[in-house]
Amino acid sequence: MVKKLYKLGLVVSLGMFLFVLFSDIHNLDRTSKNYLSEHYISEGVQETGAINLVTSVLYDYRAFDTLGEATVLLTAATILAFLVPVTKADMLGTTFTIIVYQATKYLIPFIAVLGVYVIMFGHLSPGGGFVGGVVMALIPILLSLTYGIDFSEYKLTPNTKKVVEDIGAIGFILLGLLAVLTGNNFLANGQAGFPLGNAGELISAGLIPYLNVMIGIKVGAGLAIIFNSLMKEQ
Amino acid sequence: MDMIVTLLMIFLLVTAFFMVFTKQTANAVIAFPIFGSILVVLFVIFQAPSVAMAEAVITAGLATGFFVITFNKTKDSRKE
Amino acid sequence: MQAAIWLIILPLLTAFFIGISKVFYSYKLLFPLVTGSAILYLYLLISVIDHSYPPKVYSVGDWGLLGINIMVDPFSGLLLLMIALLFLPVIVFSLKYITFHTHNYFILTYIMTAGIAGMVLTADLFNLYVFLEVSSLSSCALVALKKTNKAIEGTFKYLVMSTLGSFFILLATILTYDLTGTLNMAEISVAFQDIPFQIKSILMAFFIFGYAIKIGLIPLHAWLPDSYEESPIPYNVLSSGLVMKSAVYALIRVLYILFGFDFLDETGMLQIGVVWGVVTFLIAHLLAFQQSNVIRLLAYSSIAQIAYITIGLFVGTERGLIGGNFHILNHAIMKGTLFFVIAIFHYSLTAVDIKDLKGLGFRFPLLSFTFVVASLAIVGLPPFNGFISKWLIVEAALDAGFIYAAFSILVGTFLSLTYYLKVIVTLYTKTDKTIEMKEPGLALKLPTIFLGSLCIVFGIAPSLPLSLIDKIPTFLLDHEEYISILLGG
Amino acid sequence: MITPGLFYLIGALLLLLPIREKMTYILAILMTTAALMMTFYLVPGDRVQLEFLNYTLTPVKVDRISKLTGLIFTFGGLGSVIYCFRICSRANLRLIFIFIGSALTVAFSGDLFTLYVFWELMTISSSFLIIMASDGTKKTGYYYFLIQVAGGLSALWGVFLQYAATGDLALKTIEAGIPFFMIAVAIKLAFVGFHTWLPLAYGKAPFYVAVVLSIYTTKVGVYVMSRLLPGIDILAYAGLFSALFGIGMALLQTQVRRFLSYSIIIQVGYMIIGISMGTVAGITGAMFHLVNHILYKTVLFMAVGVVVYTTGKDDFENLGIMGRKLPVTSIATLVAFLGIAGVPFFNGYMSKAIIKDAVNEPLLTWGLNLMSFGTCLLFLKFIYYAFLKKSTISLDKQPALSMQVGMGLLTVMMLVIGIHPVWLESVTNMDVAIHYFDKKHLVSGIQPFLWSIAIFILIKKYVVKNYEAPLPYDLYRQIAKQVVTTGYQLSNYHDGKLTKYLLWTTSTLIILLALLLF
Repeated sequence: MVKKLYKLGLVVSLGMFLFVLFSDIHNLDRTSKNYLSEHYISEGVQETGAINLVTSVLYDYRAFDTLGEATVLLTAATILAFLVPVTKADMLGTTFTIIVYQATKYLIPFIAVLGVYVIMFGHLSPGGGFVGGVVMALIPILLSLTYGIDFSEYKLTPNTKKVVEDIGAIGFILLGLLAVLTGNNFLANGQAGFPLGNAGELISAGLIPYLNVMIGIKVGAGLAIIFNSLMKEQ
Repeated sequence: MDMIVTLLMIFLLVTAFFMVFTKQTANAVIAFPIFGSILVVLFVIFQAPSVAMAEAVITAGLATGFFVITFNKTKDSRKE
Repeated sequence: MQAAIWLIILPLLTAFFIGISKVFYSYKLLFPLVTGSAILYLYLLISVIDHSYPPKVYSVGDWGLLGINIMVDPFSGLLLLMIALLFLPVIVFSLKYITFHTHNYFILTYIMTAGIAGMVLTADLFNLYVFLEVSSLSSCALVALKKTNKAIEGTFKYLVMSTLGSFFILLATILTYDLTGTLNMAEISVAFQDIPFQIKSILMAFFIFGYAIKIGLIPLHAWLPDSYEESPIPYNVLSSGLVMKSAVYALIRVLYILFGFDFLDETGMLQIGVVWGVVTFLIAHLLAFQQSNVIRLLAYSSIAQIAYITIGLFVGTERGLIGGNFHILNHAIMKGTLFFVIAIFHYSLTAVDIKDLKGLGFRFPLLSFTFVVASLAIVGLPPFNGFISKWLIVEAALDAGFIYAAFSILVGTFLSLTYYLKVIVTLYTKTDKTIEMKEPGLALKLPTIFLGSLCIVFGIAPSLPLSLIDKIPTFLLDHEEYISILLGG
Repeated sequence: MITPGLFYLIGALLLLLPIREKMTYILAILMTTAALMMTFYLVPGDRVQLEFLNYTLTPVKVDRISKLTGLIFTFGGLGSVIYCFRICSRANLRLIFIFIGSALTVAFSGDLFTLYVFWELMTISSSFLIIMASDGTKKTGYYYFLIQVAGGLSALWGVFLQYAATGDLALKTIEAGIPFFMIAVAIKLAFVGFHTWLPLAYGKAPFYVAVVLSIYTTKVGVYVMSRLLPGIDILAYAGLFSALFGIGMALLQTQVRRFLSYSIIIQVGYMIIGISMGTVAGITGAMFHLVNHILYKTVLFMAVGVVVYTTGKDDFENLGIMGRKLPVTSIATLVAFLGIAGVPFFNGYMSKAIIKDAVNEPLLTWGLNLMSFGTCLLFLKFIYYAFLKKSTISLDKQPALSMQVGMGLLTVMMLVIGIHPVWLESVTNMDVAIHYFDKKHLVSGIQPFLWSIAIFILIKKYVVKNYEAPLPYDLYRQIAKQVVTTGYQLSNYHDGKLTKYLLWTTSTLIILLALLLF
């Protein structure tokens, strides 16, 4: 009883502190404190050549963070890949009707197209490497769910996925190093003299589309590895 | 418009509380994509389509799948 | 300055290439890839450390203050020096020691190193968080490498606790961005001068809490011994030497640069930090005495040593910072040596309990001598390196008026002797049992002896590392200089 | 110019080389002799300065007292190293070299930092000597190490206080932190209450270790006390008390080495009294007594060592071997006995006379007489067992030649000092202006000896009786037990449950927030 009250007290007091914090922040008079976002919004298109400002922040202004996040994903995939049991079996033993199989079969090309579109047009429309990668990852996931994990891994072996993931990560770094080759800083885009092109065209914004592709490859393969690893069991 | 936002916010809170305080894990797992979907709508309203897209694909789609699978694998200790 | 960015890229590239080579070449390429990149890395580290004074700024993507900046100053130089001293020995050691999931081990180790290097170098608050996640997630994975039940349990505790810490760090980072509209540490620091006291102190509490979990100050320490117990021991060298230290680094960076020394003084954080340190090491020493597993014992000892460092860094004087930073370096070396020796014992005859160590002092005379040297150094007896840094910390604490802290450090020294001596005495007790063992090769012995000899060298000639460390307080106590350099770059 | 201790430290390093047995002996003799010569030619007033961290250190500083101490330390080192190099292992010889080297460096150190560093180095090397010696000494070594480090840390705290108060690390009379220096010195001196380690370590350790330890451990304490804490009146009475306690405890011992170690406590009492007078004469007397004490106590330990070596045990009964089978040892023992008893024309007489002259308080003078008397009485027991009592102990093996050479060296030196005490003064330029062999001193010197013989004959059966050794009550062990129990209770809270840990964590956050906000 005392312990329960104590726990409740802890939660209540933490909530109280948070309330104090947020109300303070709310009452704070904040003007001219967001020059950075103002700059991103007003100059972003010219400086990076990407119409989608989220992409311009993710892949140009703060592309280094993206590298770190991609690494986190790779680490997670590696962890799950080696923690899976050696023996594998279908977790979902249910067999579906033919409708499901056929629907899946016809769904896959559409998903692929959607994924490629989201990745390729990441700098022009909402989406980008991360989201497109997830969409691409749905293909092997769907395969595993309907046809079973063996089939999915027969089509795309874990090793292939691993290699694709690594190639994505290496590609990202190599693209960043292109700027170093021309004598600029790591991950420089417009500053390194890569043609930004006309904003709004598919081939524009310098390196951003290629970075998008790399991240897309990496995220797609990584998530597929994670999902398949989660499905396996003894 | 404000009305809708307020309503969605309230829904958001309700789903969140439901997720935390429900006794059965399955309910929480299923409530999770609902939470995500409401967020997606909110993001769209706030003119953040990129974030909305990510939210839709990752939270409502992929993460739920992960949760379902993980939930299937864990056994209910009370039943045994 | 191009070399600074390579410090982060090179380990990442190596990790990814190991991943590819695993599929196509199995074990053939592993050895040249790993050692080659480790040696190249060492060269890069040395060249960056060499240019750490005066500090230099490198902006990734040429964006200046709009993007992410990397900054090398003496404080990060010290951490890089620790990586330089530990990394190659650990890699050489692991090539022989790790026989399970070899590729994964090296991939994760390299990613972890990249994360630590990123944390150390970056001058951007969110980037700091990203690299913190990289390093702590990969170190979680390394804990689980053996896949035994105990290892999984330890990993789970580590993961939960570490995520809790990360959550509060992220929360504070987001709120900071919301308040100041920027993520560059210098700009935040300038903008923070107008933020009310109450908000700032709550934010600071979140930062401290998050990092203190990763550091393992009591009572946030409970995950630490559990996670050490079943993890591969060469990883423990890096964990106690670099992962914990990078959290200390980040904490100090955030507190001294973002909030500034005056604010710390105003809120009384300095006093809290010193008291927290004292409590931590007293309890940790008492707990360490109770352990029968050497690795757990060393884990508790790590907690205690980190507490000494905390005291040194929170005393708030120049001497204190020098002492604390020197102890960061020394602890990495000493604990590394101890873990290496235990790893060799574990490799040769799977001994990790104190009672298993009986008679090994006569079997491995040189290694046991190294163990003795390192443990006396960690206790803080002259003429080893731990003594010098403890001397500096005690003197600083006394100077700053923390008399109780200074005295408790001496009490702590005595307490730490009690359990290290227990291990040493066991080492040199003869036993009738015939011991079956594998002969450790040179690849295991050389790194151990290298680190062990550093204990003596830095004890007799402390001016070698102190020439670097002496420059640290300039950029911490008065953050104006750091800020002006970062903004000017 | 270098400190003579460096020869020993270099010697220890050279012993790491894989050289043959014979070379080891030559090396050992070479190094010890070199150190002795070096000390002999040191000129008072010399000093070496060194920049270390932010301090200016004086690792070597020679004056008359340190030269005298250095001389006897190097001489004792020569004797003891010759005594033991045949019988101890290479590793132990190395430790002995480090131990002696650091003791010498302490004697020549000119600042508190150097003093502390080498003080701890002595502790470390001697503890490992005890720990590594044999399986029976592990616990003793553990205890010894801990208590010595406690003393060292107390000294360290004193150093910090002194530095904080004066901003100076120079070696001079202490102004701040006196109690801590007192504890430190008291532990090294085996003061009553802090003496528990002494009989334990000397009684259990192998005999050659005891020989080496007996030369330096307590004597370094005396030297440091003369440097840091001279002229504290209260210590004189404490020293007297300590000595009387030593007499009582020594009488109850059955083991010769424990008996000898309690006798060290008595002799150290003389030195404490001398130093506490604070006058030049008092301190000089104490230092001379240190010289003499090292000589005869080492010889006695060596003699007992020979007995242990030849018969395997060190009970009083075993001493009986001496009178018949071991001529060199017997002569040495007799000379040492007469020296410790303070009989004129033997070495102990000289320093006791100086100290007695320096003391001008009647209580202390009587105390000194009582101490002399007690010492004589105690050692008559020793002599009785060694030469008078019939014994059936047989010889297992002959003592090594080197042991006898080492012992002989010191015995000769004792005789020289005893017959010609002024020589010791002239070597070190310390003139105390005493006519050693005038009537007054002769009478007061011989009196306790004669009285003790008379009393010994009267109450012989009480003195020579083998008492049940009393179980010592050890306060430190009780404290240690308490600490360990606390730790055990603390570790019980760590039951591995994550929810509990999370609870701790959350509480910490709340406390932190509250502390920072209010």
